[in-house]
Amino acid sequence: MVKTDEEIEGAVNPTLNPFRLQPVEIVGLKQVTSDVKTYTLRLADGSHFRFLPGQFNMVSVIGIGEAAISMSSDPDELEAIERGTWQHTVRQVGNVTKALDRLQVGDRFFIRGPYGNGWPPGYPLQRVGASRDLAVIAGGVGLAPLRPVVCRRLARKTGRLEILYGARTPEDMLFRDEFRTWAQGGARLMLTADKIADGADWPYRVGLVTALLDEMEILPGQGHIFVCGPEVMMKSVVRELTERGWPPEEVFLSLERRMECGQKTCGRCQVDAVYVCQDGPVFSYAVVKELLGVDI
Amino acid sequence: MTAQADKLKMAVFKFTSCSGCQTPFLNMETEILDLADHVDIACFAMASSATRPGPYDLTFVEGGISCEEDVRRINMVRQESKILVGIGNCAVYGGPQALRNFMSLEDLKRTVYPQPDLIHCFPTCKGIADYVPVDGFVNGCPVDQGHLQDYIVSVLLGKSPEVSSRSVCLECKMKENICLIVAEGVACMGVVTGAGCGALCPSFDRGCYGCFGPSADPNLNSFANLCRELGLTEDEINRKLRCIVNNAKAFREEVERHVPQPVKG
Amino acid sequence: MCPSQLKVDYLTRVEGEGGIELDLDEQRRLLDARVTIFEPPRFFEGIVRGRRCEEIADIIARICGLCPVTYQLGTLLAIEHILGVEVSRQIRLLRKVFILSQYLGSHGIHVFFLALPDYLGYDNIFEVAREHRDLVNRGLRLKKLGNDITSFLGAREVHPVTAVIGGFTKLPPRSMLDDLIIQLKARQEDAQAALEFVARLPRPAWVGGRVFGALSHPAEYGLDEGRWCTNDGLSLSAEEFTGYVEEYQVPHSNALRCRLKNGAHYMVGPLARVNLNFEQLSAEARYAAGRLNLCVPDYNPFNSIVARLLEIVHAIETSIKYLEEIEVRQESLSYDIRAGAAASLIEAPRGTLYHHFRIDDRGFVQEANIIAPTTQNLSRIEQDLKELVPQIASEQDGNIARACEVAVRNYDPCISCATHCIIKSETSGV
Amino acid sequence: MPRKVMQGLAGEDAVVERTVFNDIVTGLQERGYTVYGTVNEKGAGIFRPLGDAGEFSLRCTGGTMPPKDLWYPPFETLFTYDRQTGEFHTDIEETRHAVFGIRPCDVHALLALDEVFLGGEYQDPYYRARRVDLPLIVFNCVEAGDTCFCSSMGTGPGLDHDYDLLITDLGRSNGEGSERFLLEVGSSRGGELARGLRGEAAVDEDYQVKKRRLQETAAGERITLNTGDLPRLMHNGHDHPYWREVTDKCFGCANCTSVCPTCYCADIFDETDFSLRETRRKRRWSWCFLVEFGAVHGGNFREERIDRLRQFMQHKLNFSMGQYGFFHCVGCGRCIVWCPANIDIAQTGRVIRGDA
Ligand SMILES: Cc1cc2nc3c(=O)[nH]c(=O)nc-3n(C[C@H](O)[C@H](O)[C@H](O)COP(=O)(O)OP(=O)(O)OC[C@H]3O[C@@H](n4cnc5c(N)ncnc54)[C@H](O)[C@@H]3O)c2cc1C
Ligand code: SF4
Ligand code: SF4
Ligand code: SF4
Repeated sequence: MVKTDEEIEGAVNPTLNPFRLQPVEIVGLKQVTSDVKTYTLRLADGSHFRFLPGQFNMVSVIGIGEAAISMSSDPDELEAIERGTWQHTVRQVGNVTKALDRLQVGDRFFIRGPYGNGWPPGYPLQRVGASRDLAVIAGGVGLAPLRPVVCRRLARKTGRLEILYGARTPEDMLFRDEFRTWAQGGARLMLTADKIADGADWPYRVGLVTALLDEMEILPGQGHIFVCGPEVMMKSVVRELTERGWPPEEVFLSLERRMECGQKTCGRCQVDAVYVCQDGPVFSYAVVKELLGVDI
Repeated sequence: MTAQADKLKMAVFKFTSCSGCQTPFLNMETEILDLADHVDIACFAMASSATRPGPYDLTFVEGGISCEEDVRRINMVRQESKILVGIGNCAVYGGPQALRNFMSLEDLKRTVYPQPDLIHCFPTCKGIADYVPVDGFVNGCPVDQGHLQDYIVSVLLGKSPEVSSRSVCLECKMKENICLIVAEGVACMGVVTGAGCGALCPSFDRGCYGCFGPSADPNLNSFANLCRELGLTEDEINRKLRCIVNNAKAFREEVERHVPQPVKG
Repeated sequence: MCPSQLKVDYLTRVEGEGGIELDLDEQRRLLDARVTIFEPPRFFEGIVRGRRCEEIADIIARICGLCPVTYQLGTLLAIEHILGVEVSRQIRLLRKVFILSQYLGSHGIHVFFLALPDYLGYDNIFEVAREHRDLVNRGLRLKKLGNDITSFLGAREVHPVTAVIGGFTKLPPRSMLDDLIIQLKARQEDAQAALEFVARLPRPAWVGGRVFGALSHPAEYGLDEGRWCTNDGLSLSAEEFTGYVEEYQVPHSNALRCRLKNGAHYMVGPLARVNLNFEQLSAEARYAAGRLNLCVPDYNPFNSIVARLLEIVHAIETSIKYLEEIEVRQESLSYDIRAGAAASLIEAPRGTLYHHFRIDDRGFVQEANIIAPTTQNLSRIEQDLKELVPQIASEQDGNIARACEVAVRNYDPCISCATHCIIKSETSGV
Repeated sequence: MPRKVMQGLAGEDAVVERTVFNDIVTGLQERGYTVYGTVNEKGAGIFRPLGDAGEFSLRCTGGTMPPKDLWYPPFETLFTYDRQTGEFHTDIEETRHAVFGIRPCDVHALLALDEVFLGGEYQDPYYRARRVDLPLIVFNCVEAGDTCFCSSMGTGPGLDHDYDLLITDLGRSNGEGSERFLLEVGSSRGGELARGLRGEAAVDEDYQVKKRRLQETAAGERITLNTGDLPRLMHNGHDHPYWREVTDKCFGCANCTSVCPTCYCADIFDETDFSLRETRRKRRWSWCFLVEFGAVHGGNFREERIDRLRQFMQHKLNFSMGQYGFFHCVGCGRCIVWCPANIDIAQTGRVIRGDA
């Protein structure tokens, strides 16, 4: 714990300021739902931006502030690598996200990152459970950080992939135009909406995402489950998964907390002894259920 | 001043108040000329004879609502304003004159006027949010000039202005003042008062008297107990909570817990 | 009902909410002129009843956001009279500096923001700044100086927090007074230059009221000590004030007004003070007046703006003198509560301000009476309108209205002050 | 025992008199440091820049506010952005502060912050710039303050590492004679400072006296907290009814966290000037007691005051152990002194662990 001056000096590369921002340019924009947009981005200096599925950036609109936003595209997609692009899918809820909403193709903003551990924690995706089955369970905008996983799995075609996705209404679902491709690629897609308009054409379920759990074919012991969504939703999901015999070590959750630095120094995202920004945002349920201050 | 499309069209209106919260606009000294670069002051009766009609992008309202005419005007102002911001104790809570809310209007009229029957006003003075929807507030009695500037800058940039739950205590600590409660046994209201003034009173050796209103989650029950421990009578505690800012919910409710409510019309 | 009515619905560049109504007949002869006040009453005299005498200065300060210092000090002076508190010389001097800082701030606002645009034909200070940036900067600096001193002694410009019975909660160290002196000296030139500019501005020639009232003191320019004198021979102590000055109501308006019991409508404020106390102005101010050929008594209310600048010059010089004298010894404030009643008079920027309180033996206020300067000026203002309008009756309505507004503004009326107890007037429907 | 009296030390441990304090302060100032020390204001110690050591007050223990702002200021600018040109400007200034009279608990607090800002994957260059050149002249505590419990937390009253110079008041020999202080040199920088000072070479007995005085101080601490197994016990006691009892008194004013030498939480925010020419990204202290601290869009993870109060105390007495391997409470007692509601973290710890 004790550091000499020399150690402090030696440990730091003074040219690397972790608060330094990188300018990015919007090369593509897509309205996903009425209040969600996907931004296709490129670093303004042309260099390649590397990240892991499940990681996030601190996105800056200067004068407004910063917000934590996950990468929503597949980091290994060849075309994107060639062009040096990646995507963020953002729901407008507040200052920064609304400021992003005002931007157009060709506009610039800033990022720093990537931050966090990714799915599942500590491992590149292809190494863990590559041959095992995977179920992803998402609520609302929580599908954004899971999309890289879905794309990755479909490209690798290893093991079964089940997607359980719920949103408030069918119109609030992200990536609806990709569902067909996902299904054709071999994913089993199970959808549910909390409520639907009278007389709407909705061949799927109505109700909470937990209602889909009975339809799952992947069984405990056969693979992993990745969950992302509002905390209450994750809470009921893991409760039911546990009842169905899923071991806590095989279920991974992406937690949301307030973040200001992403570097374990601002203290905002601490829960119990972990920092969600760096030790997470992805944790196994085995870890989460022991944490004081998380109601899951 | 001439209107310009890219400028923020701003207005300032006064209701029942002392003008102390408009004065900071005039006290912006050189900044006020900066202000004129981005902001088109379309209506500010105290500063300019040229008043142009709404709609306004940003309207600051000083003063509480205490009569029919106030109600008519605040509705009109609301209609004409995209963003309506109440500034100061009067607009937020009703101001010092809201002390009358806890008294009998008839008694007051008789006390002050030879012909009480000629007076027409409400028995209460209340904040503007009791009458119209409000987009934001700036606290203080008076408001701090810097907060008004921040508000304008935030609106110009397109973000919601900061709302902090800091207490006056934190401003004291940042100034390294010695705590009056701990060191001198003064029943300072800083612990239940929202920050914003820069801990003025404690910096000048007197206990905070709460002019920025209650903090975000004030523990008034504990404050009343603290006062009791420091030897204050119930009446003294009540007068503390019913002074400059008297009609804020948290202060009002704490007093109501202590005393049987006087009957009021 | 009168055949035609000319109205200024909402007076601008004054403090508070008021208007003007002129009734004219077919020949455009003026039948009546009224200053209407639609600010609702705030009952300050009522709401301080039942409160401890220590608490009320903070509440009463909230009568006016432009001159809270004089309200606070006026209250404290009256309470100190009741309790028999003798304040030390250093406190008396600091208080005078405190009051003078309010003059700088309040006059600064009135001269530059409210009045000057009239004399230059603009609507507001921003337009003035385009042509006369230098002058406006001088004005802003003078006002800032006033604000800085107020907040230096009182912690903030509006509703300061340090003035208490017997003195201040905390006294500044001597070294900081020296800093203030430096700041004051640095602004002397601005004050002189602004005075010069304004004194040379064309102003309407006009003879207004001939009765003036102000606190006067043989040894100093009346601020918070002395007797209230008029140029027609009254010389009153604070206690005697209400024996000779009466508040009354007029049929056409419900607002309280004041007049001398002999029936005279009188004027208070800077012009009144300069007229009555010219000899006590600082040497610089008197010298400047001579250089600029200003003579007293001056009956033209349009010259009030010059009187304000003379007071600004005076305030700076006098503050320097007082600050140099103060030694700063920490003193403890202690007093005993006792029952009684007393009045005080203080010269607010806008004129004489009267306070009267009665407290019981536990220090609770039983009775309060406050007469604000604007209350006293109101009938004089209406009188001016009545004399002014016939002379310009042939002009277009807009010009008449504008001229009336300027005439009202000469008095720097402070409607919030007036309405701490003024009754809402009935605006007649047309 | 024979002693070697020296006109000028060569940079070794020695016994000195109070007069050398001034030489040390001057020595630091001559080397370009701004020297901070506790000055007595209204009976409480406040770290202020010292003109000379005469202003320094030995009597106050830790000081009202910790000297934390010297390495972690309450406000700082991370960078400035010119809104017209789109250029960034970062100004990281290496400060040259020295602390004269910092206490062992505060040194431990500094080491805790080192771990936060420099010990992880990201190194904070702003902190580092203030930390690299920071001479610490430490005073061991020979008198416990009313609310000190450093010996419980293992952070005092004596220090045996991370000082440049360490000074222990040895008292007057046999209650008579002049005051004597043991001056220990802990670094080459400290050696430099000690060189040339007047003093006598330290002998065994001096170290014995020091040891005894520190033991007496530790024994004199009125507050104690058994830290054995504390994190686990705190974990288990998360729903203890005592939390409610304390919360009912707590104002949520954050005085406790604002005087804590190890609290490091922050806001990062943008500030734009009135003319809209520049935006400064700033960092400022924040505290888990603020209502908005745990608020995100649509909710607050610490909605209730009890959650916020628990976060503070759990962080100090439990979570920090999991995060960094040691307690972030260094037992300085400041939060106890300055809590207007008389809330006592050590007392809470004792109750939750079952000792009280
Ligand atoms: C690891 C992580 C990944 C995320 N990924 C996405 C994503 O891919 N798409 C998406 O739309 N949203 C995502 N969010 C949520 C997103 O960060 C918030 O909606 C966003 O911060 C709101 O910022 P704002 O300025 O628009 O809102 P405001 O409410 O104006 O925010 C004000 C401040 O509150 C903070 N804040 C508010 N809500 C949150 C929050 N939920 N999390 C952290 N800080 C918050 C911000 O730091 C901001 O400074 C993610 C959050 C986290 C923690
Ligand atoms: S100082 Fe005391 S009252 Fe204030 S937040 Fe801390 S524990 Fe609560
Ligand atoms: S928690 Fe309290 S006693 Fe512990 S280090 Fe912080 S301020 Fe000191
Ligand atoms: S979480 Fe609370 S106790 Fe911990 S460092 Fe942050 S502010 Fe201090």
